[in-house]
Amino acid sequence: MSKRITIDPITRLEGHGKIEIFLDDSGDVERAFFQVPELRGFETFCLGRPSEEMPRITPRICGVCPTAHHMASTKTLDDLWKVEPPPAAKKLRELVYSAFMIEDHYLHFFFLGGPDFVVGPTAPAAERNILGVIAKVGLEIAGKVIRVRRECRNIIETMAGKVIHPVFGLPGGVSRGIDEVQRQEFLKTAEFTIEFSKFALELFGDVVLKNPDYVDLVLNDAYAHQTNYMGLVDADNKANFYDGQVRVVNPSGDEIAKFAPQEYVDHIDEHVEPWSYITFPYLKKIGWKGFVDGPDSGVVRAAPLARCNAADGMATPLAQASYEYMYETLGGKPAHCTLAFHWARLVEAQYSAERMKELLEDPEITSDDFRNVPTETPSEGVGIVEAPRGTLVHHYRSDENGMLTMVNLIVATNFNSAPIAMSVEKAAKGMIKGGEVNDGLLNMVEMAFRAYDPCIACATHSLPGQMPLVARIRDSSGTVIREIRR
Amino acid sequence: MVSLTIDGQKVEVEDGSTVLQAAQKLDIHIPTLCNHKALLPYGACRVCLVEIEGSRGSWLETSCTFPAQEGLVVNTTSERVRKTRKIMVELLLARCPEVEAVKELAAELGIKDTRFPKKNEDCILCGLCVRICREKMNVGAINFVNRGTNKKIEPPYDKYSAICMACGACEVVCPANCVDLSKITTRKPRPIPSEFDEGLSSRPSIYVPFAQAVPNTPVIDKDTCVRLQTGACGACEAFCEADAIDFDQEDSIEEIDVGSIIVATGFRLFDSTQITRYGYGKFDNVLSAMEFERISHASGPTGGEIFTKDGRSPESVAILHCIGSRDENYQEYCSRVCCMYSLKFAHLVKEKTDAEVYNFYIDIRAFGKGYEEFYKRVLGEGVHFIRGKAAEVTDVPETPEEQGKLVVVAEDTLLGVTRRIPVDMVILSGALMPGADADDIGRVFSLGCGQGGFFIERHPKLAPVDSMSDGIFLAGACQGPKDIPDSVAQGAAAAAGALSLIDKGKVVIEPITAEINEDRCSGCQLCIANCPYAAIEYNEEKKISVVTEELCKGCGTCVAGCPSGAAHQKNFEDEQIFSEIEGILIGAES
Amino acid sequence: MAKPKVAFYWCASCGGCEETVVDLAEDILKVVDAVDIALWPVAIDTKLKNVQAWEPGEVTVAFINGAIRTSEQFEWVKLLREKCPLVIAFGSCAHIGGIPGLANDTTRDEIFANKYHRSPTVVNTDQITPQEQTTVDSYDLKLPKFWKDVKTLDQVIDVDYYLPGCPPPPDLIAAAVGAILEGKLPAKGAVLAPEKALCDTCPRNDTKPDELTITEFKRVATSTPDPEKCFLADGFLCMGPATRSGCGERCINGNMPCRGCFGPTPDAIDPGLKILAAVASRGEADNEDDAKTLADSLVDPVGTLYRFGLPASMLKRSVATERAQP
Amino acid sequence: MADQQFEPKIVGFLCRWCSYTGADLAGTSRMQYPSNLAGIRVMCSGRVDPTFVVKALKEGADGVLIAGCHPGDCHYSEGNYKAMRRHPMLVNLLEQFGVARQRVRLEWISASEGKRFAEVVTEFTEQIRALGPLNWNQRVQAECEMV
Repeated sequence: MSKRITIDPITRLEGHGKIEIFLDDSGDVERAFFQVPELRGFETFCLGRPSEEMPRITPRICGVCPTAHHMASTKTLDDLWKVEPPPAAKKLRELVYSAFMIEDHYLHFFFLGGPDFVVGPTAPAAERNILGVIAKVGLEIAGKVIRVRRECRNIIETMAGKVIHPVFGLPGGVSRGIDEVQRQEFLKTAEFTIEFSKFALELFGDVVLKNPDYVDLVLNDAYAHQTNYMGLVDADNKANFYDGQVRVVNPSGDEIAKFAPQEYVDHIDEHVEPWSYITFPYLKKIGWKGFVDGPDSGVVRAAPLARCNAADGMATPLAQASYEYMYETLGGKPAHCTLAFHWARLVEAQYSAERMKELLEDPEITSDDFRNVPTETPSEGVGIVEAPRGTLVHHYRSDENGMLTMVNLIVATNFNSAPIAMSVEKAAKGMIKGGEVNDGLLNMVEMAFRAYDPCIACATHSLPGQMPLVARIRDSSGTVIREIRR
Repeated sequence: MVSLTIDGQKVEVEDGSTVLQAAQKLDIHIPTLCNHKALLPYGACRVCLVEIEGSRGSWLETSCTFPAQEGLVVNTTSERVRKTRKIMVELLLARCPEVEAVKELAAELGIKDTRFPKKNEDCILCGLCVRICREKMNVGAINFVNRGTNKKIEPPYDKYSAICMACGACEVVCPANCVDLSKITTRKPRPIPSEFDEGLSSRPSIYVPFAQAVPNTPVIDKDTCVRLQTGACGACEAFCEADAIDFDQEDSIEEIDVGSIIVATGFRLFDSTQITRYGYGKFDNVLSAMEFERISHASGPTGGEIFTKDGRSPESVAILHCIGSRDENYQEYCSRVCCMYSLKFAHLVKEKTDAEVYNFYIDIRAFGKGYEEFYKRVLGEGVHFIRGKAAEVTDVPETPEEQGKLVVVAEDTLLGVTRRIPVDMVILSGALMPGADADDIGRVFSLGCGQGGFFIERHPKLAPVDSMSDGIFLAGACQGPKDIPDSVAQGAAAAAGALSLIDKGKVVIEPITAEINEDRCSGCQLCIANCPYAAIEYNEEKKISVVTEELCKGCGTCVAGCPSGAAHQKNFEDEQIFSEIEGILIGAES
Repeated sequence: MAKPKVAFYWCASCGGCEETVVDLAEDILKVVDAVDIALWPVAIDTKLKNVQAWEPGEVTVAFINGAIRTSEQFEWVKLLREKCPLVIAFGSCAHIGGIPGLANDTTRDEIFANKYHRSPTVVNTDQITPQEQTTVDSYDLKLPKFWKDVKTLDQVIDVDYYLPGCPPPPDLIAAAVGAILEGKLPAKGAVLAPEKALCDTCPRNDTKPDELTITEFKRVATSTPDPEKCFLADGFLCMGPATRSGCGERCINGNMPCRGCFGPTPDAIDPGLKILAAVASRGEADNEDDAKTLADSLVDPVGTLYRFGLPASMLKRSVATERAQP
Repeated sequence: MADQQFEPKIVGFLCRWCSYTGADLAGTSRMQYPSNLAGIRVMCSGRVDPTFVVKALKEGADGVLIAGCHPGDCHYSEGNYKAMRRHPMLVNLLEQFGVARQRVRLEWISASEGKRFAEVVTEFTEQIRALGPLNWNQRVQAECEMV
């Protein structure tokens, strides 16, 4: 019987995550599986609940991107209750959402994924974390990182009550507004954030792009996948996180689908495997072809780079520039290299910062008219936003009293579950040869999925601690002959 | 003041008094027919003539009009006075030989007969009616018409008066009883029914509610008093020497703080019109027990004489027991007193008339001291007892002797035959019922209502006069049907109970009052509105709710309604109830 | 003296509890100065071995968040209980079940059916349902057992202290860590938050009328709460009066009524029933019919009164058998 | 024995002034009614915390009777109105939990209605008998993982 390496659990997405790597007798990777061994059943226990409570229930799906769920849910309610929020409400929502994208992206870059580059992928585990980053970039910069997150989270907290699990979303608007004083204060935040976004990109340039090893790593085929890409775009096909239509491009970057949220059922299907609690979405038109990439694959990737690939560009000047520069460096659109997700993330953060400023410069945002109370009979609604980790779909049906009768949720990590499985397998095959397994190698395997930033990857590197990886090499009798522990 | 001498006696009277008034002050009797305290002096009848002695001789004057003056000397009994007065009365007697008032006066003056030709008029032309109508009622519906021998009193043009309000004052003041309202107005005078006499008699607008009323002072019925309605009249004022009549008095509500309360709101008699087959309200001579009680009473409308409505003395009387009591369609309970008062009625009828008396009863409950003996006695008086509840009272005769009678139909359950008894009068012994406002009273004093709606005592045996609330006692029929001895006894007991509290000067409060743990109370204040006794207050500076133990009655509603569980009930804790529940359900689920 | 060692572990939760620790990031250095983190929740080593290797007491305290839903989670918390002198239930899920606890209002079969068979986007012609054990081309793969119900931490192991909140606010966490370091912990079983209910600190408590009455329970779907007024006075059910304070009234500031993530006050045995009794008592209904109408205006009582505490409630979960069929 | 008919266990919360006295009256009047109901005396139906009711069901009661003074007759003037408002909300909640709403009953029984008390208890007992046992704990355990 073949040897097996278990990485369990890597981290949770909507629950835990688990990688099973099987080696053949020569010690090469034969097959790797990515499993999600948990499920919490929101789709079911939300049934019979008043639909308007969903924005305060669904954030608990993920405590890292609660605002994404909150917003997707709130937009679903607009649709379900057939009510159009007043302009001020839309602006307030997008303001909060932009603040969220910024703080979340930087959280990931500096606390989670970033350390791999900033400190170095093969650096001692104990340093490969925020402290390591601080040590490397210096306290003053660390201070800035912290300040950006604090101020952005302050905007969220002011509007939405809680940063972790916001409460302010209502069908047809929001529960409160902001006054002129707050607008001015937030504007300062926006400006500071824009400055920071430039700095962050420079930092990425200095630390990563100026380091050939990293560039190799980024462009390394082990991390590349030819898949379809998906993301929300506005009327001009520019990337948008809060609103718009879903656009899908194929591996060669051609648009193969563009649809309104309500039409998602005509474009998305989910595949079920008996060995994982997570479902594997794919493009309906193409169908499920298994865990394969390439032009024929139905697999579609979400998340930052996917969004950049799916869009024609960024709606704000600075971000647009960064966007173009990124693709130059990566050798054109679409880019398939998984690790470039980190770069795309910084570009998106910059866009959000600029967008935040735009929204705040419009005095209408302080209007008291931030709610239209529904008057129609509720029935069915779909809401789609771009979560930091990819496209997020909420879909509810209710009775005439607004009590839920059907709930369907496709979270970003769902979309990426098949790609993650593939990336992991590919990475494992590329990294582990001849039974040669060590800490650095395993981390690189791990980087493959960390790039997708599956929710709780966070904590992994947020404090001194270690990635839970053990490679146990068994002989054919199954007894352990060698164990490597980080 | 002026002082004068009447028949040799000196008297002091106020300026503006008349000689008549001065004489009355000396209790010197001067007859008069046209004088009335409430009216201005008039001098029409001239019977009140007196002799005034002046320096240049003496002369006659009507004392009712002649003013008392300083040093005046008056003689009321001189020969000259008597002679002249006799002639006056003879003249009146000639005009109205049949009028009682005149006849009496004649007799008083020793006049056998008049020497003048008789005219046989009924009006003595005293003018009291005219004057009271104008002076007091401000109406002037009638007046003198014609002159001399044709003089008479009539409404203008001898037509029905349009302005007469049929108050009847003219009738009341007329000494000759010759006023006939129906000749003056088409309006019908509305008599004011006497409440106490069950409407069997009428009463004036100013009246004493009933004999031995406490306090025994008159009241004015402002709905019918002319003075209070129109501002006119006020005649009564003139008669009240104590000057106690105050028309400006207003109803006022007195609030009195008391330590204890005795509820003795009594009962209401069953309304027999509910049971139509007994014909109450339809036949004149079907009476309620209370109506008969008044008729048979010495102070009643008939002075105790038992008459039918048309004034005949009844030849036979039926008394129907248990009307509305012991009857599943009305009150299931026994009203307890009806048997005995029915026997009393039977006795009275026997005593005051020669009538035959028939009792229709279910069974006779003569439970009290001396009651059985009284029952025996009434049996001995030849009263008939027919065991069987009366089925109906009808005026449809089936035999000649039933003609013009009320027929009581009943099954005689002893003989097992249906009997028809023709009678002149039927008395319905109705049930005792809770007062019409018993529910409201119960709410005010938080008294529960028990069987039939009577207030519940705290314990039927051990606390028969206490109510559920401390300091509130029950007495009399409001707690249940009761006769006089029982009511008196319970009243005395209630009074003693009240006294015992007054005597202590303090009350014992429930040991199960609520308490709010101030370390746990968040000051949400939801309990405050829950308390019916306003026993919970919000402490502004501590920001918590606090129970005032003295006011708390320990219902525990605030405890159940305390969202944080900070409130708890002493000696009645949730834990205690939990262990009760556990105890009850030991081994409930196998 | 060596820095005390701390372990973090998580069960069925969303990660918000970790995020809130990340929020400590601003004080991260302080924390790191104070303690060594022997185990980070996600860093569950491949096998239990190295935790099993700990000397009992070697790691002072285990912060455990998330509700208990799988056999695996259960094994883990049992082990941590053996090893750590102090176990602290961290966050609403571990404390009272949390939002995942709402799953106790449905069944495992329903959850599977909705997720893998009824979903409008799932194509599953072979009616596949994930299995605890499967073999895919000779590779056998395992999934942990998915329990029938969600349990609170103290329903499966002995718990010393509780840190409430969804998620617990950083100041309470800091205070708790401080208390541990200084050995100033209260009596065992205590919830490390104020004992008074939310009204105590609620900025809107002063707006309560003297005689608060409720004519109907409004829904935020069809009306917007007054930004100043006490939610109950405004007709919205608020769990505040039955819920611990200490959260910083953040939902209130977001103009949304409290949903009770901090769990019951010490004396409220079952906060759902207590708030029910409290608000119903203030209802404006003087006959059975009005009372029924008022009651019916509170849609989804279980989901509202037990939004966070269903597994910890007296009845623990719903059982469909006697439910009236619509 | 299987053929033995099911004897429901019913807990009654009786207000001290009306219903409990009514129960006494039923007793002193020698009225016959099933022994399935065990009464707990509370000062007022307003004192009945829904927690008591749920506690009883959890401890194995098949039904719960809450009895108080008729509206308007409350010894504490309005405690029974509180009970009246709580009851429908409680049964709505219990029904969602899966407890038939008929299992928790609210009745107004005055101190004089001994007969009515007996009738209510008889009728309620039969109703619960028809519903069958609740056995809450067993039913919950069946739906929960045993550890």
